Amino acid sequence: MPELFPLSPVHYVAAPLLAAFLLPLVAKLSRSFIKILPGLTFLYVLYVSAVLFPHALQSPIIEQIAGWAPPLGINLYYGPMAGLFASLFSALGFIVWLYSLTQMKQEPLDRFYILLMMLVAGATGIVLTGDIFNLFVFMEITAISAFSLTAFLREDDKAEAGFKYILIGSLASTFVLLGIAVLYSYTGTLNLADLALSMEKVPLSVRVIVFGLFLVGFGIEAEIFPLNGWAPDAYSAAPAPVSALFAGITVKAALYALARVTILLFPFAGSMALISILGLVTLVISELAALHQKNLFRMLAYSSMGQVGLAIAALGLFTAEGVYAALFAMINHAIVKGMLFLAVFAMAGGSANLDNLNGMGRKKPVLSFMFTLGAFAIIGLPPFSGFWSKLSVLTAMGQTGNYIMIAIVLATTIVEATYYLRATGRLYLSEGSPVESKTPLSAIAAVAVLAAGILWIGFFPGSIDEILTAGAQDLLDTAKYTEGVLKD
Amino acid sequence: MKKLLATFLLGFIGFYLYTAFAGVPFGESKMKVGKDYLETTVPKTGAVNTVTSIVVNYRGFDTLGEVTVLFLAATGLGAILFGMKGKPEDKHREPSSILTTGAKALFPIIVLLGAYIFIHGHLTPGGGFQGGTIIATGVLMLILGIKKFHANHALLSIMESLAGITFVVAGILGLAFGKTFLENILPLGTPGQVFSAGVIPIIYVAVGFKVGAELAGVLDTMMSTTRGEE
Amino acid sequence: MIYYIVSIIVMLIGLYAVLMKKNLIKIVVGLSLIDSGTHLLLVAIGFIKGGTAPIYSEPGLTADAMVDPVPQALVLTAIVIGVAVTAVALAMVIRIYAQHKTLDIRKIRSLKW
Amino acid sequence: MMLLQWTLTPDLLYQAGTGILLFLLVVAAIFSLVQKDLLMAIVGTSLVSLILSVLFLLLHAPDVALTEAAIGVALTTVIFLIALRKTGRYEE
Repeated sequence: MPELFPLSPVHYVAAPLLAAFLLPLVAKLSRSFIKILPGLTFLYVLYVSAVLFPHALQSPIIEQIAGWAPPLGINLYYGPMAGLFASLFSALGFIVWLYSLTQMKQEPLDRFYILLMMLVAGATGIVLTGDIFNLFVFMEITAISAFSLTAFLREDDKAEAGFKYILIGSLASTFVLLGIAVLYSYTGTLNLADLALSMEKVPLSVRVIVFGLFLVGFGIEAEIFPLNGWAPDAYSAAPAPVSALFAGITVKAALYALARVTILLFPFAGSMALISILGLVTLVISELAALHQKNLFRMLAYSSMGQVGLAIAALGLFTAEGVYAALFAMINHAIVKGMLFLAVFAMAGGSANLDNLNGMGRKKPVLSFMFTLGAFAIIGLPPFSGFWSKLSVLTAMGQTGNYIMIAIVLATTIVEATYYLRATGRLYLSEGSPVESKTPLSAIAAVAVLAAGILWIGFFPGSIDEILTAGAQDLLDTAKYTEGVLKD
Repeated sequence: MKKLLATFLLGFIGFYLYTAFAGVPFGESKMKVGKDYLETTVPKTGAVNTVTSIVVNYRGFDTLGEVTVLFLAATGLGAILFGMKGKPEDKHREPSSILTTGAKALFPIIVLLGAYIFIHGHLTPGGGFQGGTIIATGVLMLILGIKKFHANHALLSIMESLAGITFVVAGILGLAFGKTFLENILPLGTPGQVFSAGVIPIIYVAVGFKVGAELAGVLDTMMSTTRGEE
Repeated sequence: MIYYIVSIIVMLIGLYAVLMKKNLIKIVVGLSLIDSGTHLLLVAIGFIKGGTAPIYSEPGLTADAMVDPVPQALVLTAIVIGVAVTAVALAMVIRIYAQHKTLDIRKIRSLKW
Repeated sequence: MMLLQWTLTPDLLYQAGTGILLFLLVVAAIFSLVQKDLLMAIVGTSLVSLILSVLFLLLHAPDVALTEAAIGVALTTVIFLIALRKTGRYEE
């Protein structure tokens, strides 16, 4: 086949964009296109992943946009880590699309799918881009989609949650923009690789301030304590398929940005230790808060922050094992938490009170089973994916001799086990109301794909070992990154 | 108490921001990539206005993202206000016939001005965003000046879609015929002429239409929203 | 230098409105003030004494005699993003008002934090 | 005569003008912060944008000035005013 359009990482962004611009047009032709087009887009992007990712594992693909070599132009950096995240995001996007086919009924559907596609595309852009201002633009794309989706259902207090989110989110982007302004005024460049090489032009005290600005900016999006007040409201307000994406995609993209920027530009021990401590604090506080929640979505939201805290704590160790463990925790969390949100919504509906789970074990055995699976995976029981990810986190902490960290992680695991087992107990031990409702097959299939992922990683952890190792190396090897980008 | 805390926080942020910028000399050149842009804009992109060449060519990817942000805002706004469309609000005063006629007469001129600004984006200050906004204000004038006027949303959304597709397709053509996304594949022409600077005017015209249609849509959606169930 | 200080002051005024004001629209006004401050700051960074606008509008202009175009391009983007965020925020305000008939965050239970 | 020539050097005029504009900028921002009448607060932000737009011109950024004039002064104000019309005018 003659290659008219050589496949390149830019397709991750260009294809959803084209589809989003096309959607209002095709919606006029036939309403059924509204649902089909996003699915085709996600499939196409997955195909791009399937072709490009094996190459990226060998050597990173660096693409220039508009034919300008960095630092003049914007470049995309598609290394093992970016590839892993981009593929994961596309897969999650596809699964959520499959799920929302039957579970998402609120109009206007065309707008819903546009926002959904751009949420995924924006997060992918954050991961791919090699230019810090471009990162900001993609962050805004993701954020505006997320704001609008939070208030999408328009009932009860959804708009309030959306307003809270937009307020904090705008402050986050202002902080990032200010950080970019400081960096630019000292170095005169915006390319990440070029910035990494010019950082000695920035006085140390200013570097600390810029790090603070980025930490606050990305920390808000990544739900780091104490900047995560918006998250439980947003998670419980957004349509459930979207909450799954918030946990799986938005947070991961912000974490990736934080990790990439910190390791490239601020690789001093203090910044790493600070990140680690913040991660631990986030972990402890969120898990304790999750214990008291009656609303399932809020419980999952707090649990989600806890998982993010765990990943950040591991990331801050700044060793190959630590980054490996952080990556593993992030991927595990994206899959498991995404599945839990989807399963809970299919069982309990929008008003996800804990009581709604009562007796579901008999009424919806498949979904209940998968929820249980996810709960076990989050707690870290063998033989599920969560066990390996938690084990790798503990190993990494053990290797650096942080036994206090290990103790904290183990203690929070007990808290986690308490509330997840309580929820699971409701499924099987309580009597429920005899209301019957059918869950469509496509929704169950969407959840099942994620459950299969949990089991696959659980039984064959070796299968992603190579990818994670490459990803961790990719993130830590800044010299390779800068040389690769600026080789001309 | 809260006031004290806030003042402290503001002082804290203000102090550190000031510290960060205190070392930045005002009015002196800090250019690194900026210099390259200034030196290469005319020979390499054919655009006389460096800001335009940066926005549309060197950093065109940002602009694609920016257009998308606006598109998403229009989309999200429509979703949030969905179902709040009421009967057109009674205008307190009927627009006088002078206003109505004036609006109708001025509208083409405003559109022309907007179009002039985005067509000449590579030559003079201004471009797609500014021109598009001017067109949107023209539509606003129609909304205000003509009783029961409603923007044709179907037309606006078709215009918006086509303009957006033009931008992305320009990018994909760059990928197909050049080497990279958004690469310029058209001849640069003589700098200073309207038909020069390769693909820049085309993209800026698309941006202009898109921004104009989006903002007009936003204004009309907001105007035709009720004040809630009163 | 005075530009930096003034833009930081404007930013802080906006931030104060966001943190302390109880009226939803006032909070959005605060957001837009923060944006304004950031934009002025960015353009001021790019300013060079004795420079001209970065447009080769007449023959004889050279790159050395021009101000930095990059911050200007960034601010263009930032302004558009700012208006987009403002529009979405105000749409939410309209929605909230339709529901609660008030803009006072003290009277809207779920907005307390 | 000498005095007049000294005071009216373009540079000094430029600096004085800039100073006044920056001062007015802060005043307008504070005005929109304290004003209880939201309509006036919005007029205040509009004023901020207007002054900003002139300052951008002085900083040799005509593109940004034009954008700020079109978007900040005109469009944002209009959006605020529409929102105000759909809600309440006074801050309680």
